[in-house]
Amino acid sequence: MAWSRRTRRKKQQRGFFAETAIEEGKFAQGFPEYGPERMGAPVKGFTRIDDKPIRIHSGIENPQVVIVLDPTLLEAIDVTEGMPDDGILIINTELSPKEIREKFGIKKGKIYTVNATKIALDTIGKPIPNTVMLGALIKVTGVLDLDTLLKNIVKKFSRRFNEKVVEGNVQAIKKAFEEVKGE
Amino acid sequence: MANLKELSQREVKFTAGHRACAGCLPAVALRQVTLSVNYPCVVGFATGCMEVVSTIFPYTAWKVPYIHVAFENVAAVMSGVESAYKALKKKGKIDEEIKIIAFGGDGGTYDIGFQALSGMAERGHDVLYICYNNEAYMNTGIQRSSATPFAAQTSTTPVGAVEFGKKQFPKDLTQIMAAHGIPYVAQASVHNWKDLNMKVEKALSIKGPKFINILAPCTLGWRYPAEKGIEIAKLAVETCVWPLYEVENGKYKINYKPREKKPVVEWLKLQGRFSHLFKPENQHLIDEIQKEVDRRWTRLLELAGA
Amino acid sequence: MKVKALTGNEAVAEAMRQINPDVVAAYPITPQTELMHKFTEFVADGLVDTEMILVESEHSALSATVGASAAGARAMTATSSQGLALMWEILYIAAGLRLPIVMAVINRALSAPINIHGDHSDTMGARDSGWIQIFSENSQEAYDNTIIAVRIAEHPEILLPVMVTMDGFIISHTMERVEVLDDEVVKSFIGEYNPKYKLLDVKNPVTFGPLDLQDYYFEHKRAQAEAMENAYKLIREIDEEYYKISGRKYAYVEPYEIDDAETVLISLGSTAGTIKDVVDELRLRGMKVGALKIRVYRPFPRDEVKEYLSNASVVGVMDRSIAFGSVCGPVCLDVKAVLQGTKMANLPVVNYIYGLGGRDISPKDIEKIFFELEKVKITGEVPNLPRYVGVRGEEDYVGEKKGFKIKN
Amino acid sequence: MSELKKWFELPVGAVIDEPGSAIRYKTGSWRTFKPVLDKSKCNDCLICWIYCPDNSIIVQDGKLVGFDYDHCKGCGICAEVCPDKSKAITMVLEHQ
Repeated sequence: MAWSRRTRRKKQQRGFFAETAIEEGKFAQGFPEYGPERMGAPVKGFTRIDDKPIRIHSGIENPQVVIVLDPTLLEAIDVTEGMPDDGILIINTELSPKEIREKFGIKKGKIYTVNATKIALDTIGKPIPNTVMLGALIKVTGVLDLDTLLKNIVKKFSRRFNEKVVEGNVQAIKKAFEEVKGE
Repeated sequence: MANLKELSQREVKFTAGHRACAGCLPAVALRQVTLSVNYPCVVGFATGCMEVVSTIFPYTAWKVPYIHVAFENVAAVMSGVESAYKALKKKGKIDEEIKIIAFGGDGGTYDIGFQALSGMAERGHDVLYICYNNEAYMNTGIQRSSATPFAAQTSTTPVGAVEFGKKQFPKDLTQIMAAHGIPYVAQASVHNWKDLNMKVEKALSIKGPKFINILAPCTLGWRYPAEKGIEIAKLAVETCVWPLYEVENGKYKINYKPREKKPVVEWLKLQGRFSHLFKPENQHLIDEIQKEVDRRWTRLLELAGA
Repeated sequence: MKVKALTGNEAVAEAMRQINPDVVAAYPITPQTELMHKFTEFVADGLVDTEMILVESEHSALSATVGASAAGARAMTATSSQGLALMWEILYIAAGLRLPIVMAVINRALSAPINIHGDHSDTMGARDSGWIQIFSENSQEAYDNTIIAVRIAEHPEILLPVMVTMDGFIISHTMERVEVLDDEVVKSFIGEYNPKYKLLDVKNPVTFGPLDLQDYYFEHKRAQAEAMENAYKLIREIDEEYYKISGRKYAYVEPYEIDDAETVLISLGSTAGTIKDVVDELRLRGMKVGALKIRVYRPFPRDEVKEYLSNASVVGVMDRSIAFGSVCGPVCLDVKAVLQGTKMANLPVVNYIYGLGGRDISPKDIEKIFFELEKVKITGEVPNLPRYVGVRGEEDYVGEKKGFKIKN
Repeated sequence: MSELKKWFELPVGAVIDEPGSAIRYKTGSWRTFKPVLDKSKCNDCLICWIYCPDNSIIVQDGKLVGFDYDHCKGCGICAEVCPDKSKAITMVLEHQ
């Protein structure tokens, strides 16, 4: 499950992870939580991945992995709600996992952090951490193959963006893959 | 432009055996329009008098392809027919040149069908839309429409102890259609077959959405003897209640300017729906009508730069 | 065959690209919008030959589709909720004129209050309008059903419009694995459309949509009823043909673990998948439960429903809409009607109204339903009114423990 | 009038596949007055023809030859619009 703020491009929030999983031959579901809220509102996106067909079509109440794209959300929302004790929390922040745990009094799960916004600024030139976080997610969970994801990003982004933006995104994901830190 | 001899030799598209009232001028309008269409065509109808009387199963007065779907949507239906025509032509499944024509009464055009008509015009479909305007909902029993004249009696604007008939002047739909900026808009009358024939022929020679508003008196609703309809239609034009004009690519042209503009009372007095106006206490209503007719006519002269 | 990651909306748009309809008319409404975004991209890229009509209302969307279809073109549209409600008048006309239009309906709740999320109120309101209705459990089915629907609609002995539905957001906006057929395979499966009567056949003029009086209307409606009967007979054959090109087998209903099931839960759409997971879970715990998914809702699969319930001891029917003032929800009414007069007439049937306005239905909710049905089986006490699942305050009402008063 | 058909004998979707079949429906019985032509006064201007709602003025090769009494409803427009100088059409009571 991913927490973020609503942007104009709803698609990216659910898209690439589930899409890449499917292209790797897995079964996956990616779906956002929809509301009438406009840009800036906190919003959730969900992904399920499995080796066998996924038949369930209800919301995710007990996410094994929670990603937080905007650290300011931690102040307002208990992002670990429903997460099992051995769940994984990946946060876009300049703080370390230890600092986050102390600052927000998080009791459960394993925390990982990566400064995705900075990476995005350095590589893409814009503070959009969405795709960057995928690098961290892959590293931490090992669910998907990094190369497949990158190939998919290049394929999809090339339609809409110029080469520089595409390459920036690829670099960003690689960087996040390398830089994500655990406890 | 064809003369009557030529027209009389054309194939009839709209036959006898329809069940319109004796002396029905909307039926005359349909005959005149369809005789002017010298192409293969598909016609669509909004629900209304002419739809009902011309296609009572298992009989149809139509010798050309015809469709009726509902009251408010003939413009949308014919948008679909026109798009199908384009698609099938592109695929080489059709090679003839086919004209798409939509018909609606004033209820189906001015009122309930207005949104669909406006949409069709805005999207630029190559359709000729013809409104046969008999100034009320005649099919359902003479209720007022937004085309009904001021002070006219209808079933829903009866004259009573405190009411004098319809309280509003009619919506000027021809002007509204002109404001859509479509290539051709015109007003015609069933009494002037030559003018009407010219307008239909011209409209069909132009690509894109076209709108012609034809005044077609109704013996039942306007309450006059069946044989008098043509004279009444003519008087509507002579009094400038219903000017004949065209707007071609935004340019206004008045097709007929009466040498001597007749007072509106001459038109009113022949129709039972206005009979209450001739009580002395209602003279002011006639004056109001005259004033509005004059205002609209002056405005039209300005638009036409005449 | 290719595997793609597609949302339900994208899957139907993909099917429409392969169908390559002559005319598509549409008006935006959430959650149908993304379907048309995707399809208009295909138009913009020249990947389809379609004449796209971007109309000014859903009423005109269906009207234009009717016009195009009567003209002799293959015509499609898509809508949701209020849009379908606005089409209501033309739904009956499309069916009465026997025009083989295929329309995607992205199920969404009806106002008031306004709500953009998934439930079946919209489609259920149109259930007796003369359209064939096929419900899709997931994106794959939405894709497959759309292609199959073209063949069903255009079958000369059927000639009826078809709605292919999927649950708004739950399917329409969920990206899933979809196996997409090759373009050529779809093309040859659907074939060319060449109706007997078409407006644009100016050499053989016909009149569509005449006025019927007391002497003919009834005969025409009787013929229309027969077309629905034909659909009930023939959909099977078309599904079978589709199986041959796709390897995916579809039927009017889909039974799940039903052979020895004493408790059977009936549902439509996306919930059917969640129920399957719960059935597996409960079976592990030794409960004899099963499920029945209704895929073709109109014509109602009366024989199949009867057949699959013949061994059941208790039945639950899930309705994602309310039939106000009726004795139960629409699906439950149909199920009860087919049991009536058979030896199963006394089979306990409990109606569950759930998920209105997109309210999530979780495996836990479904478990609870199965447990309640077990209780009904044992006690024989059958609630005669619908049970409302997941509504706050409902426990108080059912238990009548606390005095409650409706505030007005 | 044709015999009423059974439901399975009708064309699909209530279409009418016989164009102009209304011609078989006779509206002539609606008449109270009927038009009568004095051909000696008629100059074939065809004004009556263009204003007839029921397509009931029979014209052959540009000449007015009579009325289609099977369909003429007797509205009297033809007599009314017949130019003053000719007045070739008059309306008379149907059974006189």
